[in-house]
Amino acid sequence: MIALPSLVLLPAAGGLAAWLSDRGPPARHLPWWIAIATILSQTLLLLFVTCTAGWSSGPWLAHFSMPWIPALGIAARMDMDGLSLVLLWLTTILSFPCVILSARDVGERPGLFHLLLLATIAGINGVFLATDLFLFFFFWELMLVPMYVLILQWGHEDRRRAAIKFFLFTQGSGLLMLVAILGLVILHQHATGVVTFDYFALADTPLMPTAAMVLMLGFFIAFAVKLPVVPLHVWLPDTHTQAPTAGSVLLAGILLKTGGYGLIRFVVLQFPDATARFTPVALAMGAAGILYGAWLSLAQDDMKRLIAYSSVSHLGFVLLGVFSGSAMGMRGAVVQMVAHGLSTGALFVIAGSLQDRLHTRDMRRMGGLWQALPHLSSIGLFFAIASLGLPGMGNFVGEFLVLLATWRISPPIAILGAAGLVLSAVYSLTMVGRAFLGSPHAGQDTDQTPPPADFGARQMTVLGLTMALLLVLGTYPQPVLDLSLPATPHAAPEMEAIHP
Amino acid sequence: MSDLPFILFSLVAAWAAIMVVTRDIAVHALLYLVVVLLSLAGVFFALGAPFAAMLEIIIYAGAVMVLFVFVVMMLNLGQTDRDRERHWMAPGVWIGPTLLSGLLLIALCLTLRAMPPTTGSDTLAPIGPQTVGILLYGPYVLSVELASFLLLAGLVSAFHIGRDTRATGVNSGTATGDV
Amino acid sequence: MNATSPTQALLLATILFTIGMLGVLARRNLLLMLMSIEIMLNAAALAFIAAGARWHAAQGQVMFLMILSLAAAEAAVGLAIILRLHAAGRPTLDADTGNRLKG
Amino acid sequence: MDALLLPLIVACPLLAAGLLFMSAGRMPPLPTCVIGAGSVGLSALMAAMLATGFLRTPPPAGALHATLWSWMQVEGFNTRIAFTLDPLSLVMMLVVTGVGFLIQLYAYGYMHDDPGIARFFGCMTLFVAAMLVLVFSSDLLSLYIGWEGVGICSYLLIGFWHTDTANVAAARKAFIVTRIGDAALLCGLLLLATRAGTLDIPALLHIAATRPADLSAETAAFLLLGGAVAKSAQVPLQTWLPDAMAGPTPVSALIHAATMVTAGVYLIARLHPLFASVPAAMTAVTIIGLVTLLLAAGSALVQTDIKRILAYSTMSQIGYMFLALGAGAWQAAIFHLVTHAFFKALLFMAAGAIILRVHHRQDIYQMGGLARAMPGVFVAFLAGAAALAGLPLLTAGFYSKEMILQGAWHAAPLLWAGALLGAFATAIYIFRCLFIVFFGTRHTEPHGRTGATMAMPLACLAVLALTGGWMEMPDAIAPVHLLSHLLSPLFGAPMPEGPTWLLWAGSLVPLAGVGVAWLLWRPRIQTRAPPEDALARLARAGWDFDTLYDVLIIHPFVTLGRLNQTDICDRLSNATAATARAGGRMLGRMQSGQVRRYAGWIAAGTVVALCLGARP
Repeated sequence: MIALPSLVLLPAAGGLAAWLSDRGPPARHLPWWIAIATILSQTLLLLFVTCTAGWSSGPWLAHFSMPWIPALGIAARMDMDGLSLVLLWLTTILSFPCVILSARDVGERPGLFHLLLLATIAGINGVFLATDLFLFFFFWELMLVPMYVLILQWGHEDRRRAAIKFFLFTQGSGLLMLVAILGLVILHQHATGVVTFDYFALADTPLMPTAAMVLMLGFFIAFAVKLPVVPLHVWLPDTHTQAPTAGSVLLAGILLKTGGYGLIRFVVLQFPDATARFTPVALAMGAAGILYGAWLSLAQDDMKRLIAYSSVSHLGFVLLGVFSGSAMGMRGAVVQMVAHGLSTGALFVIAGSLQDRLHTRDMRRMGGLWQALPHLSSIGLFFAIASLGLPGMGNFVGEFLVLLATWRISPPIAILGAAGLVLSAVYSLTMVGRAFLGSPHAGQDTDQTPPPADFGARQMTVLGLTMALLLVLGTYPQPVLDLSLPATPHAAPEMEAIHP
Repeated sequence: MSDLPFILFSLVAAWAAIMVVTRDIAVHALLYLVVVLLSLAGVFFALGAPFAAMLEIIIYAGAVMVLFVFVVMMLNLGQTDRDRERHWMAPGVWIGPTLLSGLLLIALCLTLRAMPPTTGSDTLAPIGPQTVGILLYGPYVLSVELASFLLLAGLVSAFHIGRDTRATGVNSGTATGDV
Repeated sequence: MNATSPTQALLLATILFTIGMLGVLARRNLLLMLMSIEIMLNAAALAFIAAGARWHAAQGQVMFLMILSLAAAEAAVGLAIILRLHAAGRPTLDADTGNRLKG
Repeated sequence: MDALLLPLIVACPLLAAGLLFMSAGRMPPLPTCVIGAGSVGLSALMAAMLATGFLRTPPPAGALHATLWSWMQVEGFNTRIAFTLDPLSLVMMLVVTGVGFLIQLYAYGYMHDDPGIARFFGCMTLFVAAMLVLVFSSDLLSLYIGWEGVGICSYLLIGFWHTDTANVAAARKAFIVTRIGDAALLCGLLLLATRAGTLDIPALLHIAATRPADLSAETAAFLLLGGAVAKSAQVPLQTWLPDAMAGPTPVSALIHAATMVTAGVYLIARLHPLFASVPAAMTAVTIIGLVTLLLAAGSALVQTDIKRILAYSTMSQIGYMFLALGAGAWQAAIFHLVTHAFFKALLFMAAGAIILRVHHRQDIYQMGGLARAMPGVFVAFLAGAAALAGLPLLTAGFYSKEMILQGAWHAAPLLWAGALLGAFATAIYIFRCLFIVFFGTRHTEPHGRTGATMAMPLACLAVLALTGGWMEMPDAIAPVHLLSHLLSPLFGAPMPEGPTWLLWAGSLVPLAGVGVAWLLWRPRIQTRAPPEDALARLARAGWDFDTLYDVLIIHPFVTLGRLNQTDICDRLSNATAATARAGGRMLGRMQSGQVRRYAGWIAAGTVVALCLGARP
């Protein structure tokens, strides 16, 4: 199906068009409009893909394959299963708040900004689709570099340090993954005599337990950095804090999910035995992530840092779910990823809007914003409540399924996870209390003679739709649950391989 | 017993080298250097390399040292330079280099001792210039070419560096003319 | 009768090399450093000659010739630099300030 | 038809809440109130219709079912959004919608000039909807939606006047303390779901009834109890309730007296076969109930803030309900829940009417002599106080408390003695409050009038507080057993009654309490200052549980968090970076441009290389 590569090429082409259309101040919003057109057409394309997918022909819904470097067994191969589809939809949906709310008022060089933004989205789409490990790695790097430049160029005060930290962590772990990929390819060649980077072929490689463990760890570390898992999370708060709002939304909303996606597709499904042996460690790391992230989130004064640490906490649930070894946990993890993308993405939009209005992220200098910004504050309250996992919102469904799946294999870990829910209430409500409620901060109204503008119709519409999606996900998650079970590599879509 | 000239020359060379390194007047050091070179020529002779010994005397002790002498003359060193040299050669300065050199000496000696004892020819029959010449323009012709390139490069760079002064032009001319 | 000569010559070469190195390391005057380098080069040349004598081969002397040309070129360039420095107003020829190349 | 009505009862306030939130405060107060109170009124009406239908022609299986949709359906676990109407939820539904409607009406009078009235009514109606979900759910997980939903509404309403930081802190505390219980409850749900593969309540109860209780059942019972304890403000998670009085008074009446705090009682009653099969859990429920009952009554004796008196009284009364549950007197607990909803809502609303007219003062020592200025409110308060104290024959509280005392007697006479002591204290503290507030010299001149929208609900509840108990009487007085009969399909036959002297004791002790209160605080000898000895201070501070938790848990946690604000893991990676940078700087220092140093390094390298080369 040619639509799969189009999902990658379309944003990239749109980004190029936006870049070329940047003709200085007179047409300042032209790149923005082009970006909107791009994501709109991406939505239509994805809709088309969803409709024409082979729903009846097994777990793999669509397929595309084209030789790329035949000498090394590298092909431009893409396959889509339900998991990919869910995450592609998440990407598409989240690119709307990204572009509509955050990217419009970017000051300098809007063309380049939109190019990088859309290039990142293209890379993410590619990551969710690629089933050739070489191609996967290519996209993995593709989404990293534009993000780095975005942070470096449009970030906040300490952006250089944050950008370099982000780059080093992700790149370093990416190299580990590359080594693991090459190791896997070489072992596969030793075993079968065929050099290939094909995911389906490599998944069948017979491996010694030790070799499987080492390769699995290579992949695991790469994805664990991205997810992030606790000792490797340190790039995330800095990066989120310093990134421009659109970058934060993209990072928190989707980029982190590539880690979860990778864990499911390239760790658990590719190395099932090694994963089973690694499970206790991963579960402990997940629980540690939940509690540690929540604990640190509680201690932050910087609003974006708080949200960033809360991401660490929420994504601990994803780790638990992925490694719970059951389909239920896997589904729960996917729902959690989608819900976290929506809720945390929206929270970053709100934090970014606050920074635009108040020129600070420090909650010690906020307080009582409800009077001045009732709409913004109520939306902030809503998403904070969503992020603390109130039943009826998407986050609860994910957390509950993950905890239930975890309870089956290890009740103590599940209890720790549930304790994380208490802490999530603490930090969410602390954030709401310090920023939106309470008495107005002393210096607030004297500093700015015109009161900061509240959310307008544009923001309310987009965020309102996000809220609606979260509620729907929370009350009727069945479509996502049905889709989200990843297809195993052993059920390769052979029948469709004939007509690309 | 024909070791005697060798040992004699060796001692002179070592002593003179030490003197070179420790002099505070450049001309003195230079003269001791000439002594080093001459005694080394003797050592070469004793080792059965008369051609090398001649070249050592003619080119090294003759031409290159003259170069040095010219430079020392042009530098026009005086009492202040001597004082400064004295000041630079305070005893403390020597500790580090001596330590390092001592270490190197010990290491090299240990390496020498580890070498198998010589079992080759008993007599050091001299190797004349003819043998050397045949070898030089036979298998080693490429390195001769390389050496000529090196000298050309030395010429060009010396000329370039000393272009603006009247002295360097002469120097570079001399340096290349010697070989 | 000369059985031990090459080894002794190597010992002499070692000593000379060490002394030359001592000079390079300890002296601050560029001219003296250059002289010390000459001693080191000669030590190396002596090692070649000794080795040639040991194996009774002419290659040692060929190498000596190479070293000779090297030394000549080095002395030419080095001395040119010294003169240049002197002319440019650094009469002390201090090696430790030599890193400030821009006069 | 009836099954359709069930979701409609929930949907009505839910839609109204959505509408009110959407209006974003642009609607004038009257339509706001009409939507808010009207929707709850409509719910109440439908509930009444449903109830009459239910009572006239009971459905075949004793319960109505309405399955809305499948919520989550994955391998090995399946949960639905499903509602059930059985006698227990029928009673709760009537209480929630009926009392809720009256309080909504009252709230219009109380709040009509507040700028945030749309938010207020939105949260209130949302609360009613969530509470109804909690009550109706036939699946524990959808019950959990309501459970957390009422929690978040409580949070929003306690912090309704959010410009005051203290209110916000109180709201957060309430939510977080209950959230601790919720986490325990969630763990219980996880355990049950793992054990049974479903959270459908009938299925769970069937399992509990048929399978002998093992360790997991016991653990589950205790975890569920944890949730109930936090929600119902029982020891040791009771500390949030007094602070929750920071919210507007209608909120205290609806959420923190009549409905939400009794959710724990409802949960245990709903799952009573599960608890009954675990004797240890039953004992724990009893002990928690008794301890809370006595501690809270002791605190209420020395409070000075009228709303805090009522808050501690609520804790104490829910302690009674827990006691009854632990003793196995399920009907008694539900009966007391109902009468308590009447008289406590009444007391709160009367207190609210007073507070509104004395310039938002809440200290009872600043009131005094108000009986003459506001006779209507006085009568209402008197009715509520009499019911709370359980004055014999006339009041609803008497009958329900009597039933609990009987149940306690059957469980253990010691429990009965404790409960009786509690009843004695109850009579003292509430009449102390009444005497100080309404008698004696006047300290604050009341102003204005209590409007009709406030008076009417007061009157209704006053009548209910007096007569609501007549549906269930001891045989010694009259053989009326409406409620027991209604609930007996669920709970089995009620307990046999004890000896008649129990009834005498239960009647005389409250009277004695009133007498003591009169002796101590009658208008003549009233002291104008609260007692100030150490014990009184301790009791007033709620036995210092707050301080204890603060020192033991919160303070260390927060301090450590602050210390680690910059993230020790980050420190680690920064240290790596710093090492690399220092190493680079050191290497850079080697490139000093000094020839002699370079020569030295070369020499050193040579030495090292020689040593290494010479070694093998």
